[in-house]
Amino acid sequence: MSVRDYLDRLTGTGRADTDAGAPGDGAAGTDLGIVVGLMLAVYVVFVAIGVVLGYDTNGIVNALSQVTFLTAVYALVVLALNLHWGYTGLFNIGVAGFMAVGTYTMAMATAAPDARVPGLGLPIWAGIALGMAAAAVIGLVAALPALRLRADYLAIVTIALAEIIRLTYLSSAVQTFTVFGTQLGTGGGSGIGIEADPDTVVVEFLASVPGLNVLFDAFGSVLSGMGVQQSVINNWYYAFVLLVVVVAYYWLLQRIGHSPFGRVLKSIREDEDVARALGKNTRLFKIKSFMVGCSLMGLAGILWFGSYGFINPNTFLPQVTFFVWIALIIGGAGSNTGGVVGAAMFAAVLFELPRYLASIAGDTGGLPSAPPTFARAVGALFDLEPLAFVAYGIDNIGPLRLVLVGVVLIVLMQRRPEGLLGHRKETAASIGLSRPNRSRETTDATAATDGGEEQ
Amino acid sequence: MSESETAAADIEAEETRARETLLEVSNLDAGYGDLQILTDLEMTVGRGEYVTIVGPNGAGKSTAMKSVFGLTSHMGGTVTFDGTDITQMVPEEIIHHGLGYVPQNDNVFSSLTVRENLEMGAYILDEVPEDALQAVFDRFPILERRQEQKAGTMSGGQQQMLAMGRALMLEPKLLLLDEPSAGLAPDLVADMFDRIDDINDAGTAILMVEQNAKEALRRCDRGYVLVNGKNGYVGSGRDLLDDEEVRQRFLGG
Amino acid sequence: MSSDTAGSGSAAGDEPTAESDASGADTDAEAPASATGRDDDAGVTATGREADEVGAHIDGTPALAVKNLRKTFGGITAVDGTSFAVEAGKMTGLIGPNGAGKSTTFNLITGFNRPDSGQVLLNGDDITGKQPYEIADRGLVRTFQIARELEEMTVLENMMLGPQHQSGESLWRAVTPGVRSSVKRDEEKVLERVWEMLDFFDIAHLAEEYAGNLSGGQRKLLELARALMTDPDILLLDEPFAGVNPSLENRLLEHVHELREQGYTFLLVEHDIDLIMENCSRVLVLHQGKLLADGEPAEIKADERVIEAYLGGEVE
Amino acid sequence: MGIADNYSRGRRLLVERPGQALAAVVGVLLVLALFADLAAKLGSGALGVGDVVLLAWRGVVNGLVIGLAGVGLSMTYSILNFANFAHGDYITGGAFVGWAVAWLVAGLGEYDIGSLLSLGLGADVYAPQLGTSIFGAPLALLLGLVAAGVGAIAIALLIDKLVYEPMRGQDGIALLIASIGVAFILRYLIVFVWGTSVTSVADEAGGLRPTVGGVTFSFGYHELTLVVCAVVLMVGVHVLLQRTKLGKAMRAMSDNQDLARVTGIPTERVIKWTWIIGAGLAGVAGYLLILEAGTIAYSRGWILLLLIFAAVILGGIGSVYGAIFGGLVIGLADSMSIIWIPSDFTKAAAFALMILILLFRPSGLFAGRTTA
Repeated sequence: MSVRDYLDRLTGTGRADTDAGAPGDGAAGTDLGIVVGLMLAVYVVFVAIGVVLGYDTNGIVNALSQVTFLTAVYALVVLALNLHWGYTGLFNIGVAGFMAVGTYTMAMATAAPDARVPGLGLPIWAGIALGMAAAAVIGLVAALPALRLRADYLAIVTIALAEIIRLTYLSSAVQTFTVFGTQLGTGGGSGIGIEADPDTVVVEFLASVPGLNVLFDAFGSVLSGMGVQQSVINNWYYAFVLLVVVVAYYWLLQRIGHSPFGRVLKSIREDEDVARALGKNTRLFKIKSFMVGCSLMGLAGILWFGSYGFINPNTFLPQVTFFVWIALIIGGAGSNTGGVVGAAMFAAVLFELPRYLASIAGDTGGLPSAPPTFARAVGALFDLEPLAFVAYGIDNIGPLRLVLVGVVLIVLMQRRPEGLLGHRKETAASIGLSRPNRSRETTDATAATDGGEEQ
Repeated sequence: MSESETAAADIEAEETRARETLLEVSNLDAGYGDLQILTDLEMTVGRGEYVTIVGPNGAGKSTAMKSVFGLTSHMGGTVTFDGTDITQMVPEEIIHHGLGYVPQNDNVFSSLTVRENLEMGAYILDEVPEDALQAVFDRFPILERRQEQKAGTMSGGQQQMLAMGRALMLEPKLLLLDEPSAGLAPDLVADMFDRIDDINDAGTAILMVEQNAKEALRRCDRGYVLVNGKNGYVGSGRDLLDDEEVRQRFLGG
Repeated sequence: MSSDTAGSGSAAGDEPTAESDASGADTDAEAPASATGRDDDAGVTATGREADEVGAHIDGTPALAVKNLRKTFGGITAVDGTSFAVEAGKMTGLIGPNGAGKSTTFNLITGFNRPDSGQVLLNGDDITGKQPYEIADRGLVRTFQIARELEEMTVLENMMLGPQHQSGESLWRAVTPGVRSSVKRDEEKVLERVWEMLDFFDIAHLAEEYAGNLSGGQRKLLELARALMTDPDILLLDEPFAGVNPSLENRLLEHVHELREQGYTFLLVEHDIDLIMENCSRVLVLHQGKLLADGEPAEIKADERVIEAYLGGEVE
Repeated sequence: MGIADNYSRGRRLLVERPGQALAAVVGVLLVLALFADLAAKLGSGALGVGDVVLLAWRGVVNGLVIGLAGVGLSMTYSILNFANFAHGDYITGGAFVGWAVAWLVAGLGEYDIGSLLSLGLGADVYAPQLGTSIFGAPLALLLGLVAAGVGAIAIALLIDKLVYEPMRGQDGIALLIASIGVAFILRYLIVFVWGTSVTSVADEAGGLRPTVGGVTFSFGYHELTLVVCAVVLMVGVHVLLQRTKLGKAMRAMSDNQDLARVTGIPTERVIKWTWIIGAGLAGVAGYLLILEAGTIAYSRGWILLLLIFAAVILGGIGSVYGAIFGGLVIGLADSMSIIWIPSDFTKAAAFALMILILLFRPSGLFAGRTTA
């Protein structure tokens, strides 16, 4: 795969077999290089396509902000999921459900008491905290009985749970209800508005910080000078903030992974019985891992869907879960850097690029108008008008893009189940594991006598 | 091995050839995936002959047997059975040529009844061969009495008989047995060997891998000692048992 | 399984090498005493226990005792009222044909299965029905029949997993800035022991290797070494020599004997009866889920019931 | 099993697994309470006997569809050893192919082929004009039924060749993930061709309305058709698995794949037959579902999939009768739970039932009985 070659060249290694050196420390530089390099490459491709096809600056900048936003939010969920699947081996395909719990709880907590869908009117930080806590608690409820199931059963339980959650929010029975004399509601099928949508709140907050606001103004005036609209510039601000959150997630999960705690999680993934035989209370470790991952998914949901200012139950369809999974598999489960790379590849290349191309093609014209149905498009083919068929394809880029997603997933599972970044030697320890200096002499001696034992 | 013994082995080998070769393995290199385990393996089994493979742990005994039955990846050499080159065949085809194989463990379909297990042995035939079935029942009466029992609920010894019975349903010319005595209580081991003798006496050639080397060599016509995936020693069972070096190194004195 | 020294052609050449290997290990083996944290009393305990061995009876509390252990699976009785005791500091062997209930007995003792009835006593304490991790915590650690290493973890990671109650196994300690430095300090101590242990088992050169890439014998060594990292008192080894080639088998045996001399207690299940007879001071014979005999190897060899039901023609 | 046996087993259960015993007791009490409540509702007149019968009948109809589709899922789960998340889209795929053919036959000569095959999308052709009911166009509907089965089989075999066959030795999780990819491809290719709208494809056929003891019941002719077809197919599958070697070979394979290979069972051929039977039933189930519901949409099978999983798990993976039984239970639970809980929650209730089964009896209620 050419992307793989490219990444190899970036890292300068084949299978990223870093030496015994300190885990993460040495690799961190190259990992950052991979991610930044990939994002720059994506930007270059988007700009190049836009320029060549004569797209306007506002459109291009908007597309880039969209790519950045999607990459960031996908990266957040993928990182959380990587804790479950990549590290602990828990096959959770109820991601959308946990994101729903986080986002809905936040929305219900922050909605004004006199809104169409009444809420508690709490400030946004309280809403976020409650949302994360609620996602963790639902995770605990699921984890207590379900984590002893084998992987495929856990998968079915989690996806069913996610659907139960979604159907519950959809129900008119809880559209509005009263607890302890307080009116609350989910809005049922018509959804719920987000009073304090993170997008607006964050941008307003940043604009009020002295020093930062100057920087932001400068950035904004440069862009608006290029003809970029204020809403697009605001999108960029939010995307920046999300990138910072991604870094925080990454930092946290790297710390978890590179610790004795992470080592136990990894051993559970490999063979839970061994971990039990070595005296680890694996059930407890799994529950902790599951709850932390769920609460991170809750926050990711808030930052992602919350920023749209409005959610309804169909925001959290099972396919959201599958998109996140595909992103994780593209990058390679078990590696946080892989997760971020997978998120970028999925969001930018598989998800956004086709749409971008279609929208440019639609805007710039040059194609005949699309036939209204597939049958007519096929008819056009028979009439030797292939362009009409192409126009139909572009008109229906949405479903085609998802077909592509399916194809990529299958090809990956067949050819490269370990993902683009492959198996990475991320040592689960808080320190480098090379031999402490004082006993080095003895190794060389013993190693020499035992050479024949290797396969 | 001394000069005279080698000569004796040669004569033995001559006799085998005279007896008409059924299975011939030559220059075989085989293993699993990329991992090569057997190097340059040479082995023959004559029609109606009883041959065992012995050797230390990890010598490649089971692999040698599996490679005959198309269960390994072949890197070189040939396997010829009854005049047909079966080197590249899969088990499904090999069975058609008159080879039967009894794996070591997990060798019955535990959720099927005894009778259904036996029927599966003759899957490639259009009809269940009633006379072959009756012959198996005659040989192992317990299987006839327990026809409707689920195989998984039988004892280890009975399962071993069922597995052999299933392999005999197609009346193979050569039966491959992978450690038939493994894990059986010792009082059953002798019985198992007697039954294998009976099968051989009825004209079926046997190629067997055994951990219980002394007993196996005592009973067989000829034995191969494998060492590190290669031919070590070959000779009649008696000769190998009497060979001081073989005794010392592989049979525990 | 690939065998070693593929080029040597004859196995006879291996044996002396194996011997010298093992004795080479001996000379290096000062390290393990400290590796296992027993440098102070190892010698004393060993001689003390040697003296006991003459009696062959168990004075005081046995290290491990099972009483009337019973377990059925779907109507089939796997373990049927077994009772026996294992003496501290000794090597006890458990033999029996397939289906005699050896592995089930192991699972019942180590908490992987729950007995239908009966008791398991560890140093006199009832541990029946406790979780595997609790039992391991009390110093009884097992290995598995087929070496179960953590394939996609390196040998070092496997070893680092061993020690109990590492401070960094608590989630908040692992991530909180400031506290993490104490985690690192503890990790450094563990790491030092890990390397000593790897030296003791002569597998230091494999330290960076993924465990999945090791040969069968190396995996067995790793599994034993990893079990020792938990600082156990009793080790239950389930067929530690199955599928191990003869030269490595000798080496593994040397290690086990050496550890026993340092005071560890061993209970091992093995197929190879001769190996058990030669190396264990006491042998338990299981047959159809029941204990058929219990005694010193010589007694077992002479036991009529054992000969009849088990050893059969093997004893000449 | 004697009473004493049962008694001692029960006692052991109580001692060993108090959680499970408690769950069983709670379950029994819950069912009793539900029936008591039902009786009360009937007594008070809040609910008529006709209503209850109607709900039960709807439950049976849906349950048969779920069971029919579930047989295939159960077979592939036990023989190929993975949970096929694309099974729902085989159902949808079969349904679209079947109905396209039914329309084509019903309207051939009168309307243009493209409009018929796209089920009237973007054209002025509607079900009532074509008269696509079992009385209006019986031949077209019959051919459509066959086409639905054959179409789903073709899809399944093609996908097996391209996707699953190269992955044969891989573990169930890798196959499960690949099947999610397959689901995406099928579902959105269907969208690409037929769009996302909900289309009415089957014409009204009316039904029987017998009145017994003053209570009027209602059985739609299309519902009756569905029930008859489903029962006939289920009997057919039963005979196939009981009377033929193939059935035994399937059981042998779900038992031990490697042993089946060395025994001489042509494993690849058995796998192909598994797909043929499983996908054929799925396609027909989808077609009948649409016949009964009247409308078709791209997500039909996917929405049904979790209920099918619930049925299969309830009955025990690998058990054909379990799948049918599970389908009926899930169908009835989905339709009749409306008596006690808000209609929004009936699906959630069915899922919850499945989760409980997985937690407390993961081998299913028909534990231990594999295929046939």
